[in-house]
Amino acid sequence: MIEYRIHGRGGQGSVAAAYLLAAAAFEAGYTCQAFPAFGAERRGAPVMAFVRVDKKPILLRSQVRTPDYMVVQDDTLLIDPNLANGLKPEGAMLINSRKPTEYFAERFSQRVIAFPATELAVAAIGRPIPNTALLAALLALTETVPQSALADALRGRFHGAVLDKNLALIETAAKAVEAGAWKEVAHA
Amino acid sequence: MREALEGSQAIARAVALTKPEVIAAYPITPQTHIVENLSKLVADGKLKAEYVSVESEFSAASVVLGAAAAGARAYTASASQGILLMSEVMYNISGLRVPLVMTIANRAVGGPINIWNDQSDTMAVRDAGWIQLHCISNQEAVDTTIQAFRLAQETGLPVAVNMDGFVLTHTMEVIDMPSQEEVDAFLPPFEFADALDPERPRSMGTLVDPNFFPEVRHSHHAAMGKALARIEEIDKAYKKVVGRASGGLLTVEGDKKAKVGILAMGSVVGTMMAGLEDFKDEVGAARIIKLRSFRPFPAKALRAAVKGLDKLVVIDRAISPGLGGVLGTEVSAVLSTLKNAPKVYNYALGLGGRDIPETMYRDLLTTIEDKKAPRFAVFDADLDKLAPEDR
Amino acid sequence: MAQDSENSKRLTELRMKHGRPPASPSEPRAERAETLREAQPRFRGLESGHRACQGCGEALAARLVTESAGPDVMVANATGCLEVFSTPWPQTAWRVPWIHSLFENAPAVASGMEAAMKAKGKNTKVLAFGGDGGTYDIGFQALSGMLERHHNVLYVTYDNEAYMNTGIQRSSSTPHAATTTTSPAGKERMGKRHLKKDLLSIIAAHHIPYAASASVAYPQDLQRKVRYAMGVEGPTFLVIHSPCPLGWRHDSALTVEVARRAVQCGLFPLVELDRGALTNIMPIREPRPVSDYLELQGRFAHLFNKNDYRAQEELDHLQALADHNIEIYGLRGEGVDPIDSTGMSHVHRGGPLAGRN
Amino acid sequence: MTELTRGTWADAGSSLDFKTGSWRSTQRPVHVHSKAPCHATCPAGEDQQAWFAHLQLGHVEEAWRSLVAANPMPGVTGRVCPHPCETACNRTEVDGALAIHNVERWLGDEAVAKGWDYPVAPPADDAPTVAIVGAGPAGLSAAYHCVRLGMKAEIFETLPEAGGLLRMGIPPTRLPRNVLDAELNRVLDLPGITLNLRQRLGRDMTLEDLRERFAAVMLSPGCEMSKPWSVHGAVPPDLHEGLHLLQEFYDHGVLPDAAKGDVIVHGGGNTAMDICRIMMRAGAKSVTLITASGLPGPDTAPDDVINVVPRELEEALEEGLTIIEHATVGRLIMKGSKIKGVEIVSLKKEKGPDGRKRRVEFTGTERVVSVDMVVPCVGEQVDPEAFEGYIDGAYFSPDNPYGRIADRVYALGDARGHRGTVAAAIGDGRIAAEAVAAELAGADDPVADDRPEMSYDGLNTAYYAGSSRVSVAKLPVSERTFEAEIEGGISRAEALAEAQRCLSCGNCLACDNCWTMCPDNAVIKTAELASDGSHYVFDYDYCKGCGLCVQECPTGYIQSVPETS
Repeated sequence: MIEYRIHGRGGQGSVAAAYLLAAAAFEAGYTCQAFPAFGAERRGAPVMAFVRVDKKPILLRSQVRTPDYMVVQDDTLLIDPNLANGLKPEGAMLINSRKPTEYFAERFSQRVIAFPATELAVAAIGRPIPNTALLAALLALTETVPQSALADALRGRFHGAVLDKNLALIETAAKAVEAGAWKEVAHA
Repeated sequence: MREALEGSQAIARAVALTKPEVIAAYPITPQTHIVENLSKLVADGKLKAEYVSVESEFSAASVVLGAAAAGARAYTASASQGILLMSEVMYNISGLRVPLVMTIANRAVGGPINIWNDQSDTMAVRDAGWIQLHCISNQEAVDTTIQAFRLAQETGLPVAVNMDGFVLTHTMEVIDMPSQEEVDAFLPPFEFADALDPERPRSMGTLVDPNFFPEVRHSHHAAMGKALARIEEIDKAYKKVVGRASGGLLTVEGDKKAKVGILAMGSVVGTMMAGLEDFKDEVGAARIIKLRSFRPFPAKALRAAVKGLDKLVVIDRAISPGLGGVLGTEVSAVLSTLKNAPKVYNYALGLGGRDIPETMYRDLLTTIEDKKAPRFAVFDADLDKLAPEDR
Repeated sequence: MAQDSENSKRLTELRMKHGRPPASPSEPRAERAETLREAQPRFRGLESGHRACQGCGEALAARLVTESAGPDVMVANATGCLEVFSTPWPQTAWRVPWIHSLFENAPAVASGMEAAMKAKGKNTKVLAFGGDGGTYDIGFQALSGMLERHHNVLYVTYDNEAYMNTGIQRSSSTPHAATTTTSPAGKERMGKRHLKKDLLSIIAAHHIPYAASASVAYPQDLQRKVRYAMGVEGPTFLVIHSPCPLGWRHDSALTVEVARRAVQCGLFPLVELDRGALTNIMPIREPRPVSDYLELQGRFAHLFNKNDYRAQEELDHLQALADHNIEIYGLRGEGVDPIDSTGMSHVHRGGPLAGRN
Repeated sequence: MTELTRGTWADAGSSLDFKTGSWRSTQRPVHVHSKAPCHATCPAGEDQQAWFAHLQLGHVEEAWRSLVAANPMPGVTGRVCPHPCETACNRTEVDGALAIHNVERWLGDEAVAKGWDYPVAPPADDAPTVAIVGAGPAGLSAAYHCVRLGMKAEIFETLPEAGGLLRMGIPPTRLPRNVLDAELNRVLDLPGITLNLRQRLGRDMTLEDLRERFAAVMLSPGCEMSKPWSVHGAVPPDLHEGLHLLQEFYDHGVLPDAAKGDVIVHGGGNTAMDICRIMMRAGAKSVTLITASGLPGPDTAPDDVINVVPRELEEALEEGLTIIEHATVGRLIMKGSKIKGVEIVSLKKEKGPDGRKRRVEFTGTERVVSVDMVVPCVGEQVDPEAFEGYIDGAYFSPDNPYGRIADRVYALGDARGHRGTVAAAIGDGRIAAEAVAAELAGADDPVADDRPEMSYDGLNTAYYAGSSRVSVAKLPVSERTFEAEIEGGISRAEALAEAQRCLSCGNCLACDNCWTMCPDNAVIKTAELASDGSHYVFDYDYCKGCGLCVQECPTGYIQSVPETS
């Protein structure tokens, strides 16, 4: 089972990202589970969402405490020193940031990649919503779930121009990272 | 067809498959996604039903009461405070023997206000005379919802389908949605023999005096007793058509020969089963009793299920302050007639949405190894957070 | 069109089944009735044998309403005297499909019934009944919701101005200065301190198609309003002044007389509002002093204590309230009018047609 | 044991199993057909309320048939009757009494005009025959009712024409002779009635003959003889007594010369009123009526009011008659055999020590007026000749309401004394005929109708629309003659409209109030089964005795009575 934890701020689409990731995994033939850390938070507040991907039915219902992967949609969240608590030692973290990877790498023993998803999103869809770009990058890095599954998941959620722009965005984003770089981190 | 769906969305689609004629609901977290999805289905013309946007849960329950009494298949959903606001009507619905279905997206009851999952709401209406079924997954919730409609009309009793708020309602997972053809084959059109009808103008909800009230209550109780068999039969019938059952009254999972058992309702059962997988080597495998039917309470089946157990942990997601866990107390009462009844440890977990990690399996089993283990505790409460005089 | 003829066929069948006279000469007559009761030339919505007190205004009003509305209706009834006296199990006095659920939810239950009829494509009209307690007070929210959602329901409130079922406690409909068991007169109080809630104005503010007040003293007017409301698609509301001999403390024979005086003095104006706008009133030919109305009732007896200066004050206050009603609704008649508060009572040999359609 | 229903529903109308009539502890409503005041006071025994009920439904002929069940001559009584029915009418308190006599008159005229048949069958050939002495209103009524009751009647009349007082005592201005003849002849034409004119009892046959020849004998000779009049024993030699003066005038159209001067009429009945008006019209200088009674007014006790048809009094006053009330003639002032003046003295009827009223003259109130003529009109009496053994004093004095004075012998009408109206005579005829029928059948005497009268307080007037009494045209004083009828008629529309004003006192109006307002649905509407003539029956199984129907019955027909058990 692979466990993911997505951090973001209300309005950035963290829950949507979790659902998309789960849906992509489902498209790729996995079982999946995605849910938010349910809160009463409003737009702008820190939020979390969780994803589990496995080949057999997922029984566990707790929050993801020891993720294999973390996605941080907003680098300002890293002001919280405990944000990455529980990330497996062999785990990896994808951070949405214009800063270079090096800027974060020294703070964590796990692997970290900084990725300017917001810029890509603004360029592609005209809105600063980084979630699909981050997912594409994550999938490219892990290669557990193919990009086509994410595209299918997107097709289940969006249509028209929004879909087209997002499809273009994930293609760009996937190419912007090193494919299979985190392949060995975890297996479903 | 297998799909990755959010629980609420799946429930809305399952409800739509039953072709309800009247839906009435008042929004409350975490039930909202269900009714939003249903509203959308109606708005999109995918569901031909009267969707009544009421001004309170009280009216939601009243509307579905009226609708079912008038002969329509009716559905509502609520949670928490909404259930308590409905409670007066809930007693009425069952007392009038009006068949309808409600989803309870289980949530704690304030105050203090808390929007997260536990089962205090459904426990607060345990005596309301409804059939109350619990689901451990969204798949079970979908299947149980569809079964509930048939159960309601065959027993003449209202059915509440419980699913943990957020933990199930807001969770996307893979669900095998039955097809319309399957549901049509399983579920006959709604029929309520006692419905209001100008052709045969009966009066429902008459004043019953002490001369008859005990008989009325007895008959209600007896109907609940008879419903036990119906719950199992309908689960089997569903399996026959759809190929999947939801666990009848209760099912026994894990190590069926184990001397230690864990009994629970709802999604926590899944976590316990995951814990079993992960920690069986460490603390041993337990027998896990997944209780699906809380009302009617399957006493006989439960006595059979605990046979051979020395110890039984009953996980409660609600407490009755001043007594202990609700489910635990009931289980103890039911097992008290057994000669070699297991020792019951009743632990409340995850009140107000506190996350229940899979390590809890280990912690529970470890705790009861101690002879001095408490028979009841709010297990995951950190008493250090309390002032000494409040511990 | 096919639907229409289906419905009218069904209505005819129902009428025949329930012994109601045909609506027009072209309709067939009911089959021969077996008993005199069955042969009555009106629909009996509320049958004999109910347990209402002698001279119950509410029983009379409910009988008149169901007579005019039935038989193709179904009723949701709030808890209250009406429900208790009509349906002590295993008996019921109703001859219309009827359901009682709770005190405060009749409008919501009716909403559900109406939604069911809509879903099933049936034309059966849904009625909801409540007393003033169930309507002005505890069921008010549900009522407002029902009106706002525009359900095709006729809501009838039988206003006897207190919680009679539980033993005459004051409600928000209890008139100013009336004694009840929870607004007794005493050294410090002259009965209820507050005013009767102007429910009709609140109802009118929902801009529903039709809202009206009626009185058991004017059965023809009452039944006309019921028939009118029955013909309206959408929510309609009727408040019926229904004296309670027990609670108002008047002779059981005086129920209609008391109600008549309430109208004729202006304390209970009979008005009709379409979409919130006043469209009709029953003019008062010669307004009577409120004391004519009050003196018949024990609940106002303390207002006739000559040794209490407050008594005259309260009488004057009630007179001012009546005068206010007369002014704001323009109730004062302009001479003789066959449908004013005097003319509406008039009978002639062979009777009014009350109750026949 | 009832089988418990799931959800405890109950079947429609099952409350009928619960008989709430057992709650009725003290009072129950009943239908009480009280007498309407008009009916109660009608000397002829008409039930005006009953025939107005027919008119309210537009059933004119039925109304007439109902009327003539008591009074065969409504055209006559509608003109001559002082209509105590209108005085008693409860509508007086609302907006004026019903114009009963006008409608009655219209009905009578309508029947003549339309030729409606009286509701009688020809008597059998062997039916008993009753001898009737006198063809005045009493005799005619008796004959009619004999036929109505299956008997035959043979009338013996002294005069060459039938009609009696109607012809001889009532001026044509009040009762046109064509109207009288039309109605009277219709009665006389009925099969079974034989009229013998110019037959005088005592001259042409004896009472004993009649008793022998006929099944029964009815004596209605009227009062032909003026009562003796004098003032303390003094009688003017050229005395003209009122009734004969009238008859002279009707027969020959002349009055004595003295009638051109100042005339005093002494008396207080309709005859006095008629002679006053005729003399005024004939050119008297002045006519003054001296009467011991009072004029109608708020301070006048009912039994003190002058006993004349109210409208006649009204018309007489219009025409200029002077009336001195509460007075009598105390002394005649003569110059030789001519009367020159009278002394008038005030008096009052006071209750004496024995409880009976007597006249008390007040000394010191005397005043003298000069006159040319004094006409006494103090009443008439029976000519006792031919009735020897049957009469003691001025009148027949039967000791029973039927007028029976001997075995199969009855006395009717004016001959029974000062009860004095045509309607009373007609009533006597009916009652006597019924008594004869019973007597001949060997049955008990008919039982008198002793139902109570419905008072105004017993009505609920909220249910009656206001509507003023029909106004009837009257001949202006200047146009009045000896012949032309003074009071005009009313139209069909007016008659029917007036009928709508009837309050139906004491009888069911079929208004549906009880049926509409019973909270317990315990009033059943059924014209067929309501044997009391109403349209409703009480279902005492469910009536709780609240009294609402009693209160809201407009006519007082529903009353509350104590529970018997």
